[in-house]
Amino acid sequence: MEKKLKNIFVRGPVAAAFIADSIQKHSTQTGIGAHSIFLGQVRNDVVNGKTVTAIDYTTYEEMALEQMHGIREAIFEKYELTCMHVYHSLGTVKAGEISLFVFTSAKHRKPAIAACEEVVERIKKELPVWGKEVFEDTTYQWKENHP
Amino acid sequence: MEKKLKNIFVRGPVAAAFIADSIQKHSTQTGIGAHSIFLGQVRNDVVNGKTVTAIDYTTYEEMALEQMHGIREAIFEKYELTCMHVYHSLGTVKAGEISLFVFTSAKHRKPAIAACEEVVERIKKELPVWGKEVFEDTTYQWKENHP
Amino acid sequence: MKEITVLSFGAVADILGQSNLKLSNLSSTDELMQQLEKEYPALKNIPYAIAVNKQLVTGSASLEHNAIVALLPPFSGG
Amino acid sequence: MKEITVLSFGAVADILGQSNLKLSNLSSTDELMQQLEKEYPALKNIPYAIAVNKQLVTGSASLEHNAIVALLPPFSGG
Repeated sequence: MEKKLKNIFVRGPVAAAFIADSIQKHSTQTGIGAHSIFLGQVRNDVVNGKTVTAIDYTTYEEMALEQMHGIREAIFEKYELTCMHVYHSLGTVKAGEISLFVFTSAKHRKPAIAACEEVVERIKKELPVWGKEVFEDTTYQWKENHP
Repeated sequence: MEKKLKNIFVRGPVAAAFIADSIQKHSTQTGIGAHSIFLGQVRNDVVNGKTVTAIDYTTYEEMALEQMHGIREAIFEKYELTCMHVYHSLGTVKAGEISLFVFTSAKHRKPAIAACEEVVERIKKELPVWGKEVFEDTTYQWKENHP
Repeated sequence: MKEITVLSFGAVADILGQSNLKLSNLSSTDELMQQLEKEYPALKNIPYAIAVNKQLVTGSASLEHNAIVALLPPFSGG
Repeated sequence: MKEITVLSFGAVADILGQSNLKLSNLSSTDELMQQLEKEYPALKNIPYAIAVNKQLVTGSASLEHNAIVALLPPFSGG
């Protein structure tokens, strides 16, 4: 592969301060009228009486970044976007912490909102990423995405 | 009116740090799996050769808060949301600054995303708020919302 | 004597030159509009909706004592 | 000699007990699956997709020397 693929993965949770920085950086792009943001947060689901305390994320990184590259190209083709940023956690993300941050910006609200939703759906469906739901007693189960 | 109406109006722009705080506060609500956020940012549109430098927002506050109360009730009726927050600027918001912050949270992504979009559309259509687009030379025009 | 308050906003307030008017002896929104458009002809050229006591009205609405009538140009929040 | 690399993830890696295998003399993904399912019967009970050189394949695909085969249980990112 010669093409340079943009990384989307970060170690551990996405911090609220990081999100604020990303938003702040766009204040110089005064052609933007609308931002749409999606955040995935780890839930402490209870399964058979045991509570999820964290999700441990792994990926097939080379393939995931290629898939994400294709998604990005298709989204920019389809929507009039100014920019798009995606960050996904790897490793441990505790309940209440954020594991996915999708951020789309456009002149008008409709493309920003529609693109953000489509990117989230495609990430969940197409990126080779796996979440291991870890319980209090250190047992685990593999997460299944809600359709 | 006996009912207590939640205020949504803030003086001046919505700061990125305020958005980060709002996100951070939800980390204790570990039943939340998805947040959807919309941010409206003031554009420096060029109209007949003159550049918009800021929007000055005014409202009919008593009516706007009643309308917003109705929107909130309808949205909670329609979607399985954990919570919803809305902040709209009044007064001067400069190009590049944020004038609208809509934040919905839910167990699953679909209600969070759909509710956020619907709230944004209803705010733009139903809230008695007016934006005065101020140009560099202090002349102005009344903003018209993009459909 | 029947008194009403007229609140105006945005482009309507620009035309009226004020955002808060007290008027007397007007029995309906139609009558109010006729009087205002006579005094401020530019009002005829812009779109606006009318709310009485914070409720949007369509057609003419009768006005009680102390009614608050708001003249609302197209909303442009967000 | 034809060599391939097998990468496994999530529940598949749990069953194989490793995430990176080197195997020789396999000409297709079908042949690979037969060999793996024989050695790790639990594989038959879980769903997974197959990618060859990062491209998802449906049906059987032939394997070149140095092919990278990935065994991918249902994705659960986000």
